[in-house]
Amino acid sequence: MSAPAKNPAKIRVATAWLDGCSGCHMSFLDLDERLIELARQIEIVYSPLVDTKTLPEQVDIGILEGAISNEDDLARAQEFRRRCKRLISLGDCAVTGNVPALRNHFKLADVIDRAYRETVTLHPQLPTRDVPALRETVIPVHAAVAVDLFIPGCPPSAETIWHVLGELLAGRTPRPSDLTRFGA
Amino acid sequence: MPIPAPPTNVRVVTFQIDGRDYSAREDETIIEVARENGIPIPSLCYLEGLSTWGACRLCLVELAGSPRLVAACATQVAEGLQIYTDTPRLQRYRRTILELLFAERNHVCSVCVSNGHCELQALAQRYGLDHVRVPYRHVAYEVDASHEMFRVDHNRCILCTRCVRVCDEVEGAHTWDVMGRGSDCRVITDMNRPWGASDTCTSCGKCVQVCPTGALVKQGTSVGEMTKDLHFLPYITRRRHNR
Amino acid sequence: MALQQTKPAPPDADKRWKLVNAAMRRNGYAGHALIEALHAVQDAFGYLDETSLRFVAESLDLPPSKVYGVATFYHLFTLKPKGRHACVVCTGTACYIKGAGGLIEGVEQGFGVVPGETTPDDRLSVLTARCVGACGLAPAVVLDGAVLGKQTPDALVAELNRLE
Amino acid sequence: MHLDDMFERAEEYRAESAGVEHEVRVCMAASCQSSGAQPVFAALSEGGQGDACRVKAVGCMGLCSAGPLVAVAEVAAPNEAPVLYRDVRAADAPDILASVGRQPVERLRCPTDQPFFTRQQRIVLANAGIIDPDSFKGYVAAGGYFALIQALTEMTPAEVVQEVTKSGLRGRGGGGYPTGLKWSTVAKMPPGQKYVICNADEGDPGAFMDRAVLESDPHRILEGMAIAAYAVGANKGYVYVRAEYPLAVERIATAIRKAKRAGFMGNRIAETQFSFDVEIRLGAGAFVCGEETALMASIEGLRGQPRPRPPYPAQAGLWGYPTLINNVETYANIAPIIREGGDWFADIGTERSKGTKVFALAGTIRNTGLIEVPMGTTLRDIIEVIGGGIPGGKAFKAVQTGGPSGGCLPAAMLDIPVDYDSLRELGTIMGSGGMIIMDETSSMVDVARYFMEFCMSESCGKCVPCRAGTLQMHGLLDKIAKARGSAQDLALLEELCDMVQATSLCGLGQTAPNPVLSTLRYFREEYEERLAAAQV
Repeated sequence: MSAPAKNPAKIRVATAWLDGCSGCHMSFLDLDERLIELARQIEIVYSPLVDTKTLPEQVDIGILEGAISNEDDLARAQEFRRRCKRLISLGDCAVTGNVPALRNHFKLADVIDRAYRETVTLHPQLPTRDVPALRETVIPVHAAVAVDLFIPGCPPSAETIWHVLGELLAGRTPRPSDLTRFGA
Repeated sequence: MPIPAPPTNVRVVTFQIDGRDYSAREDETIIEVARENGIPIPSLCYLEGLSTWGACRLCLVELAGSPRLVAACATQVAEGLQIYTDTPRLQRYRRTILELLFAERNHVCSVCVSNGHCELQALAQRYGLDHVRVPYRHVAYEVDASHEMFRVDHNRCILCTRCVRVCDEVEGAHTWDVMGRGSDCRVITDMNRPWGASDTCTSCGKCVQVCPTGALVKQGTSVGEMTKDLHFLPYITRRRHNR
Repeated sequence: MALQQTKPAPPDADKRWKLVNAAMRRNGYAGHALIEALHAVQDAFGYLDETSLRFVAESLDLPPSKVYGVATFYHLFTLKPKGRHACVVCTGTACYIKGAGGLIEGVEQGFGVVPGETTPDDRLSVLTARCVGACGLAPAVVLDGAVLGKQTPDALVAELNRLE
Repeated sequence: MHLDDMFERAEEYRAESAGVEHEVRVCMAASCQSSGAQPVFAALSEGGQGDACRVKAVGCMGLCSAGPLVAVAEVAAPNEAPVLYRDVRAADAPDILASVGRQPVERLRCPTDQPFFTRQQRIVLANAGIIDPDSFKGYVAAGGYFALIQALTEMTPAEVVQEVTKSGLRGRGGGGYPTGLKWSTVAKMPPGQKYVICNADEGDPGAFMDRAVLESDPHRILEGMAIAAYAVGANKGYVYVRAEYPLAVERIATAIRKAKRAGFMGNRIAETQFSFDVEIRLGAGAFVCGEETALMASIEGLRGQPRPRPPYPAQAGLWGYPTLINNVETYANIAPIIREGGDWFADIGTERSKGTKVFALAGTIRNTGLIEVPMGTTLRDIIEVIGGGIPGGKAFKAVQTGGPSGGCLPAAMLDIPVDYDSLRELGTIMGSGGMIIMDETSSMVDVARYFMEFCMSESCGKCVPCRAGTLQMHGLLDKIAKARGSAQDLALLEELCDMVQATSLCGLGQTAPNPVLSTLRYFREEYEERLAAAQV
């Protein structure tokens, strides 16, 4: 067990950015001054937005942006699933595969060649270290692990995120479709 | 060869939709009556002014006393019918049908020129479809941009055949048809040649306007810029009728 | 209105067009006899190509896309030339239960072609059929029109190896 | 022409073969031809054609697995079972010919006192294996076209419909819709252009009943169609037959030609006011064309895609005109019903399923072939007694009826009587009559996947639930079969089954989930085993 939370009353939230553009996280930041209000109720225990480097053992709400494209994404999604009570897919990449999944029409080897050889003028070479292996097909998060709530949108608006989190914090089940849709 | 059978005398019938009383001519279909009265029955293949196709199955409704669902576009109203258009069972089926469509081809809304003006996308939102449970097929389809004014993106086609019907029935060119079978079906122009090379296409653009998704669009449009305008269809239908 | 379509001339001097024309004439060049016309083309030429499809479309005065749509709907019609010999493996239920899958695998191992393909030397096309109605002889294969019953992969490959 | 003339004519035709004491009948239906019946027939004809002995090509004798079959019959004793020979080769011809009228050739004999033959009751197949299918005279000599003349000269169209209604005959194509009701709907439509269609697009894999009837007794179908046309007021008919059945096409074409020449088809049939013409239309390899609206689209030269019903073909069918569509076996029952009366027919079979049914037995069963039994015969009788059970000491596992629209029944259900309603209650359908028997080595998950693959690739692609739903169901079944599936996959599969069944446009889609649902109902443990295997 990890150390007890500083403020046990606060809802512990973790976010991660898999294969996506970070736009959903940016949209989260678009909450602007509402972030302050949110900070009274939640504690962000792990996220690209904060400094923590490891995902705590127990998290109340996990939020994943991005599709699962490489082995690292998969491992992270699985870890989130194990440690988060509720898991949210945030944005079209996490929900549908979206733009990252467009590469599924091509052979993986061709994709890698295009990225690391064809379009590179200086020392074209395949990365061998520190780059997680790409998976054959890009899949949405729920194709790998169970997901409890889906927030489509590219990106979902700050309004949507505010509404969904508000409902969750109030103990209700939000209906994201009232505010957002695929491609919104 | 044969001449169509002559129409029979019509009469007016009364019936219920979602618990409220309505009356209509008995040769009207359920979907026609429902839309006249502002009851939104969803559909993707049905379009007023075109022949009935009955294929998207989104307009299925329940009839009291019958376990079998009927297509509102293909079923005429009848005396005493009790029609239910939005039961939980229908909502569930509609959601699943939409899921199947999204999984079938590559409807990537975020990068679609029809984003925000797409009937498929709007229905998904209306039915609370926030994710697709079945695996996406990820089959690559071609984009044919050979026509100087229009473009067909088969990735976004749902095979509703509105383009085929409007081209045949309203424009009279029959440039479009469907080739293949099952999930290999694809809309084609002429002998499955590039649209731009078509001998029969009149470039009237009716197919583009009736297409419910971003499959048929104008050249030069970017994400979210393609809006469709259907007003010509009832207009032409009335003109034809008056003649 | 003088809009009557004149009947097009055959695409080339090939005598087989006469057979096609005869079939269309027999049905009064009616558009609804399209499938009969396509059968006639395939019987005469072995497959349907764009030239023949256009000829049929013009002769019956049908839109090209409609003719193409019909030709690609029915599995018996092929738009690719077939090999000199056609081996149709029946994949009906009885044949499936009795090992049609093994026959297909055997042929694939023996000749490197899967159903729908033709060997590079154009000797053999392998196809499948949805029940040829010879269930009593399952698993069955139709080789150049003749039904071979109670097949085994080895026997079938041996038979196919004997082909010219 | 009157019935008396018909009797006279039959007598005349019979007299032409007076003096023939024995017939050597060679089965020349497709299955026996595939086993090598042609050379047998040639050898027998060469050596045996004489005044007292006639070598004759006939249709299906039923026991296809023992073909080529040859029967030696004594003409004077039509009620006695002929001597039957199995697995005959051309080299056996001299021995068989030498035996005619003497001791049978024991080494070739196929016992006819076995239940496969004695337990059958042949109405539809009455002439099959006995008459020469290409002979108009042979059909008339056996009582053919009597019923048509009787209907035309002694009955009003309404009386014909009434007789069919009284018989209780139900559609043999699978649905089991009451034939009399169908006929009366078309008959009641205002006079004018109407059509009669024979659905000979036998597409169920594992079914070859219609093929055998067309190949063995084609005139019977024409007679049934002509009677139907008279009853409903049509004068034009189509036989829609699969191109995969070239022999059947040839025989029905010959039959049409000969019937026309004899004045039993065409203008003013048999000197009455009734005219009726039949044309053949070939399918081109599309299972969905067995669905009646798709079939009509195909006759109209279109893609074989179904359209929503209503309007039913009886109201607005071919080119929008009232159209009667029945299947081959249904038409084959008509002449006997008119000849013998509806009451006679209604006495055979069960309360709600009248008459007999032809079944094609295939799969792992000793006697594969064609049988005709009264409705209500139990599955056990059909499989264990008539079919001879499972060969090779294996245990019975399941019987599949109704093709891709049907289901699989386990051993515990073998004692149910075969009729439309009991089969439906158990989650399968009568279908057109294919029966595939599977032994313990067959995996039911694989069988379900096989049928789903069939439905997926035969889906016309028009409606979304069938086109995209069968594809997803097949994917899920494949995943489960390969031991990669999860409990959620199975739940999703079941949900899709329900949705596709409830929402598909035509029968193909609506029934596509049946093989899955029935195997889930009776063999769920096999699915669970595969799920468990995925956990490991």
